[in-house]
Amino acid sequence: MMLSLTDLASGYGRTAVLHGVSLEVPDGRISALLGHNGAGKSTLLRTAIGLLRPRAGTVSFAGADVTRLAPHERVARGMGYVPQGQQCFPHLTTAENLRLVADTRRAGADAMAEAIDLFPALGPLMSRRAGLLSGGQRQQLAIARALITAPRLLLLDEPTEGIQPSVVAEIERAILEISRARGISFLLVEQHIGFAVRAADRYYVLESGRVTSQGAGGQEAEATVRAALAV
Amino acid sequence: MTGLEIRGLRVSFDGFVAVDGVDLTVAPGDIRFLIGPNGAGKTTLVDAVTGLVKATGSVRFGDHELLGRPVHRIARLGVGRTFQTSSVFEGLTVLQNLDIAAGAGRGAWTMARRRRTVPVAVSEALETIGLAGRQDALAGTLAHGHKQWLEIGMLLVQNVDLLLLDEPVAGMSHEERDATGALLAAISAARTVVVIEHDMDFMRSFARTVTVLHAGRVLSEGTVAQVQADPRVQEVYLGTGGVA
Amino acid sequence: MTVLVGQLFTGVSIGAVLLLIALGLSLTFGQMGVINMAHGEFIMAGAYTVYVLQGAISSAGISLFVALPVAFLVAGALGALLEYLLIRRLYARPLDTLLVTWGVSLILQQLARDIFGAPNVQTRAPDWLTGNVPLFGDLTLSTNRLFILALAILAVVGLTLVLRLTPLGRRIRAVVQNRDLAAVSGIPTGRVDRLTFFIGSGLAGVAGVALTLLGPIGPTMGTNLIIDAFLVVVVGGIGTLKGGVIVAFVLGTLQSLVEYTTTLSVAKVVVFVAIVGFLQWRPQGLFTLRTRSLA
Amino acid sequence: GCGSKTGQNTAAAGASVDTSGDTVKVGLLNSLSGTMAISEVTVRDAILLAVEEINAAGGVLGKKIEPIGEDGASDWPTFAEKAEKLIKENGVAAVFGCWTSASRKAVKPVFEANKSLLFYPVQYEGLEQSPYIFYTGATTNQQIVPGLDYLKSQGKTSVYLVGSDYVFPRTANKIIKAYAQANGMTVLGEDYAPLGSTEFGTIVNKVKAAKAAAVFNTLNGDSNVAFFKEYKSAGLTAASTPVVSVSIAEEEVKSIGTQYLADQLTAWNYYQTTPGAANEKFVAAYKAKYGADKPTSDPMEAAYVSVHLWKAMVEKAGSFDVEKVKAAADGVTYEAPEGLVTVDGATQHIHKTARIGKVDASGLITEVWNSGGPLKPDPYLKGYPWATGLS
Amino acid sequence: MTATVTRDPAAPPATPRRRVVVSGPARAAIGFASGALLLFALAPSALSDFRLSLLAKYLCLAMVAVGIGLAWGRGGLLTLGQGVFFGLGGYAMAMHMKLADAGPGELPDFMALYGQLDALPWWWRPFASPWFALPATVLLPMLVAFLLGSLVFRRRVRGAYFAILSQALAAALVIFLIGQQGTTGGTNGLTDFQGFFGYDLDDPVNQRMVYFIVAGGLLLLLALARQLMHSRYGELLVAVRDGEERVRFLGHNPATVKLVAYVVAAGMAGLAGALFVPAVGIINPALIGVVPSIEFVVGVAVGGRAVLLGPVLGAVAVAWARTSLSEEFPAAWTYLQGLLFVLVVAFLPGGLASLPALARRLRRTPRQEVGT
Ligand SMILES: Nc1ncnc2c1ncn2[C@@H]1O[C@H](COP(=O)(O)OP(=O)(O)OP(=O)(O)O)[C@@H](O)[C@H]1O
Ligand SMILES: Nc1ncnc2c1ncn2[C@@H]1O[C@H](COP(=O)(O)OP(=O)(O)OP(=O)(O)O)[C@@H](O)[C@H]1O
Ligand SMILES: NC(N)=O
Ligand SMILES: [Mg+2]
Ligand SMILES: [Mg+2]
Repeated sequence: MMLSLTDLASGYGRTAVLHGVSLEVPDGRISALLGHNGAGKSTLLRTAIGLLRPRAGTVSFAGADVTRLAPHERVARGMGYVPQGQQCFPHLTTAENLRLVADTRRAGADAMAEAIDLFPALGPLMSRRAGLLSGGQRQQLAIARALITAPRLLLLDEPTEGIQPSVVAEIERAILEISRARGISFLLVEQHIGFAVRAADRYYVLESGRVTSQGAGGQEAEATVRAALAV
Repeated sequence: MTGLEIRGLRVSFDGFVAVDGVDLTVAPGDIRFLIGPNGAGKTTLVDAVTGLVKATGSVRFGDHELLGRPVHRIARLGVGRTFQTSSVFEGLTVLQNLDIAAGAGRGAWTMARRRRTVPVAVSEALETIGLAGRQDALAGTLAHGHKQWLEIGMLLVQNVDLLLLDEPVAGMSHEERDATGALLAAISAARTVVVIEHDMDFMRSFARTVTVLHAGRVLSEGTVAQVQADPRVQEVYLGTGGVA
Repeated sequence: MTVLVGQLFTGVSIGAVLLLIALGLSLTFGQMGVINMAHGEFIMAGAYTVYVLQGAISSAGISLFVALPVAFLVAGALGALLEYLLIRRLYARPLDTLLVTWGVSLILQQLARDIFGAPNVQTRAPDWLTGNVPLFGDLTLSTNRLFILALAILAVVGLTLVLRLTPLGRRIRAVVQNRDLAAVSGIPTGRVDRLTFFIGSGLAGVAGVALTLLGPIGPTMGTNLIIDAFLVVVVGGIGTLKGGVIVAFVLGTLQSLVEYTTTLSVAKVVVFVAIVGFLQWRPQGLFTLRTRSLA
Repeated sequence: GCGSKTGQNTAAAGASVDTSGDTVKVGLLNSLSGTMAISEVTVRDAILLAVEEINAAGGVLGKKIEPIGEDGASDWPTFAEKAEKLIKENGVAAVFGCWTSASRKAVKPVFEANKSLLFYPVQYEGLEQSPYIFYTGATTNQQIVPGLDYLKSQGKTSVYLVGSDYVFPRTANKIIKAYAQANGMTVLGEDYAPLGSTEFGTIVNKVKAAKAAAVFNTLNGDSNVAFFKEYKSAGLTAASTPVVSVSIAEEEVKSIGTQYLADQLTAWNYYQTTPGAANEKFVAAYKAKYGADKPTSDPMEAAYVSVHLWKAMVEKAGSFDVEKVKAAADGVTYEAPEGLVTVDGATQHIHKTARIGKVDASGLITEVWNSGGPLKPDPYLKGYPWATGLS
Repeated sequence: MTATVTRDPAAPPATPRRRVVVSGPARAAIGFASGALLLFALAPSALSDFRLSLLAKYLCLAMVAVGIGLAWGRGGLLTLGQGVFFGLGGYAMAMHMKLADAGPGELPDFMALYGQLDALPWWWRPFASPWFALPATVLLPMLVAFLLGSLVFRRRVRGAYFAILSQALAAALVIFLIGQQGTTGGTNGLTDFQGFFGYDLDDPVNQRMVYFIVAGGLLLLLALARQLMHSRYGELLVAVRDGEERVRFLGHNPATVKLVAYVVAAGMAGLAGALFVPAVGIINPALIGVVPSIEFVVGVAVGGRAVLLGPVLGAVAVAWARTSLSEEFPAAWTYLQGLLFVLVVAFLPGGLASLPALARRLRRTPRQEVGT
């Protein structure tokens, strides 16, 4: 199992958001995490990557317990994460945003070139500061940045939000391609249920901090999930 | 109800031209969708209209020229907007956020006193955006999607004539998008609405007219069907295969 | 003519001092957003380092050159400790760092008083740093001020190279700009913070060594410097070195020219008025890094 | 209800001195923290030495002295607050302390309102005479005027004035200018630096450009270090342009460094090197108590003397009562380290010998001239025709 | 994980102990009544003249703190230059008292001594009239705050910039005052006052009267601050603190909103300075410079910036600790002071005022979140 969360409880200050969530992301497969606004999807990813300390439960990655590791240590072990909301280092140029991450790897330069191949729109923006990019440009940068860390597992929080349709299609193709060719596992949070469920090997529906339904993904699961969410 | 008339709008940043001579007329009561590739200049156009960035050309709203006025004056003329990344007042409650949005024209005497009752507009908006149950929650603790609803609610109580919404349904679930769209349709009965979106399902359901921007210029304009059929739009924006 | 050139040189050398005391702040304040009121006490620590080393190494020249790296380490270590114990808890409330570090500065001053005594202490300067180089006519440039100018230039160049060209520089800037994103990009944010603070505070130590050539070493020497140092960073523009460098020299020259015809008090007030006026024109400082966010 | 209107003069009677026990309390009011601590701590030490000596010899009127210390913290309002506390809460018989004239000005109304006594041990600018203060340091005619006389006798006919920006230097310089005008000296410039300032590049440039024959220095505290470093760097020396300082004593010489001060001049009433058995005893006692490397200085000596003078006055009055002590003060003498001093009852200042000294290589100051005997204090310079109009 | 979570996370939260519910205004009325009782009855009968005059001084500092609580606690304006306004109020009052002491047409004593002036400088003259001087103690600081604030806020100088600029203002004013010894008294400041509107200040009865005026003034300012904080303006001020740019798009001008808080806080500091002079008997640059200005703010932080009474509590506690601890342990006091500021600001951001709530929470949830 690439990632297993066991009885995870988490939250902010005195507000509890997750109340004992367990889920698993199998090796080299795509898993989808779905749920209404405020269900706790982002909170779950933040806890998995280590930005939030769980109040109870464990996070284990590739068989090892990483619950007490700092985020950068998890990244070093092969976890990657694209947060929600088009985040970047605003005063660094696009190139520096990428090189920063490439620095941490030996094959950094190659990885950078690959990432730019995937997002050709970034090419002419290399020397512009990231804080000046448009929302969609920033989001493309964010995904590229995460890919450079050479993750074995990618946690994607609404990665196509704000991106133009043709590029969304491109990203969706890339996710399938990367997962198949390189065996990277994905935990995908999406509001566009269609793609997420169809591409996923497994889906989880989160409601008020609890997993309320789960099952195998694929074309036929879409209707089930829509029904589960409509409640 | 007032329309928007943009002529020869140009915005440049240290030599880079983000908006390059845009002419755009939005009729009163329209729901105009503004689409286009990432970086086409949509947000920058809204920034220019609302006074956030310097621009040349002309933006007329009713009898008023907007260019050159400070942000809060433009807002008081009845132009409201939301932001691509949400920006509610995190340290205030939902109710307080709405009350402040409703209060631009209040006099010193009203300001110096306590709010004793919830203004009608505010309680209506609370119902409309479905946050009535959370009116005393701090806005900072709302989930992403709820913050966007709150932002729309703030525009409602602000009682503006022109709403400029930058990706209002990003991150919302399907049902919530439909609800938001219905809300916009209702709003447009008495107001002019401009929406920036990349969600084509949403556009198809709720747009009355569409303008496509590309590289700072207007690429295409018309009904949803006309625009979708435009091969240039397919090439730079929609893509050939991926359109669901 | 002689007088004018002499005053210009004085102005430039005041600028060099301003630059040295502000350089570390341009990292800890300019980059990290920490308003470190104990920066002045780190300068003091650097100055006392010279004093202590002179007890061990009798040659004033050698002890001065040994003091430069040692003071960097001493002040840097104090800074790293401060970061570790307190500052890292406060990154979410940058303005509060001002109050906390002010408390720290009180403690460090009293500590200095208890260790070295309340009276000022003396250091000997090597003889070649107490003289001057004749230029023309009556005009002489004092060697200690030339030395400080050289030191300031060296420090600026070194810091620029580190920030611009090394991975460390990128990391420092990245962590400041988006801490969480840096962490999930694989950067050990805690270590980078501490290292940044170490370098910024270390530079204060170097400034302290330079100041022993000009004035007294005492427990309260830092308090007189701190406001000027912050003004340099603010007016230069947070997050840029370039602005601070220009502003330091401009303010130094302005002060020395005004002072020549009036008094130091008037010159300081004029400098302040100039700063307020300048911020009317450029509210974010000389060079600004803008983003599109509303923050 | 309301209290008295001004001028009705029903104000509180003097604070009562607490003599109920077998000790008598006195207040010690010095800055133990802040910029002035440098200087004032040494004064506190000297006062404590005198108290110890007196107690060892049986006390005052049979009562041991109980010193109560307060920290003025280099902050004038704090001085006022602590003075009030010593008088009202502790019932002290007298207070010894204050250094800067600013702190003295701040406590003066407190002592006057409570009719309690302050002994002030530092040279100052004169033009003051509070009925509740005894001034045991020099007034202007015992320090500044002799300093100027000395420069004149050395043929220096032009001076540049450098001082800290507060009441003592500004008033002193006013007097110097009046003196210069009457004595054919020119004052080529006058500059002030804020207390604690360490930026002297411009001022030294101005001094150099003015080509003055000498500098009269009324800088206080920290600033002196920076000033003399800059002075030397600019190539100015005691041989070319001597500096007469009135606030640099042995303690300050130690912290500035002889490297920068060699052969420069000072004006005081006492040096550690002043000859005489009383001084030998004082220096020995001081070093025995506080360490062999601690120098003695003029303000310390004046503070030490002030305690002994108070004892003599009390014993002459036979009472600790403030009014009786004041009445007994005139003519009280003490064989001080600086030589015999006598209290002038009319002004509440003391007769002192003026001494010009030169900083030597060992860091001590050696006398190069003295006034030949104690000078009668003249705080308003009534005896100097050129000074009319100053007060 | 070392934490042992004992409660079933799914269980509904335990109902809090029922407390007597008192409405906001009623609670405020009770609060003010007990405050008045404490200040007007208890303190004067329990304290000696000397201690009561110290209390008057602390209460003056607390008045400054109330303004900072508004501007900083609510508006996020970290004003490190409140000493300036305190000083303007103080000097205005002191100038009047000096002129009243000197009598009509005469120069104040210090001016005659150091100023070499033949006539009163023009800007001193209006202060001879109480009708000018008294309003000026409040209006002058407000005017200066208005001028400076209009410039600075309109140009969107904020955050650390504003803090450092306001600090530099305090430094500049001090340098100016010291440089103008002949007309301002220099570092000495203005002191040695005889009377206060005809009443002899040496008389302990009159000193008590001054104390009562100060205590009344403080209660007045608290009422004003409370009204502002709970008003719609108070909410808008918080909104401006959290999202200044956003507020613009709602049609409000944040510059005006901030200006109001800044000017009100300045007026409060001015009144405090004005009452400080008769209560303490001196005003000088050391009371209004950078260090005291920071100390005002630190006091507020120690007490608790976010609640109405926090600043008062902090200001009085810090000032009291300074007096009494520096009496008991003069050397250790600096360490204690530094440590107090560090610990409270770093580890108790809500200040002392948040202690009761903290204690209540700890009691209610024993060992719950330890280790997370
Ligand atoms: N910083 C925070 N402090 C307090 N509560 C928070 C914070 N961030 C989120 N929450 C709360 O946690 C809950 C879950 O939020 P989360 O962002 O995980 O939801 P989500 O499922 O990602 O929603 P969306 O689809 O809108 O992104 C929400 O109720 C929200 O109010
Ligand atoms: N201040 C600025 N300086 C330089 N370039 C800028 C600035 N602001 C925007 N740009 C550039 O202008 C272009 C238009 O940006 P804009 O945000 O308007 O795009 P958009 O159409 O809203 O895109 P998206 O759909 O991704 O949100 C982009 O290429 C962006 O990088
Ligand atoms: N009296 C003095 N030196 O201030
Ligand atoms: Mg989310
Ligand atoms: Mg956009």
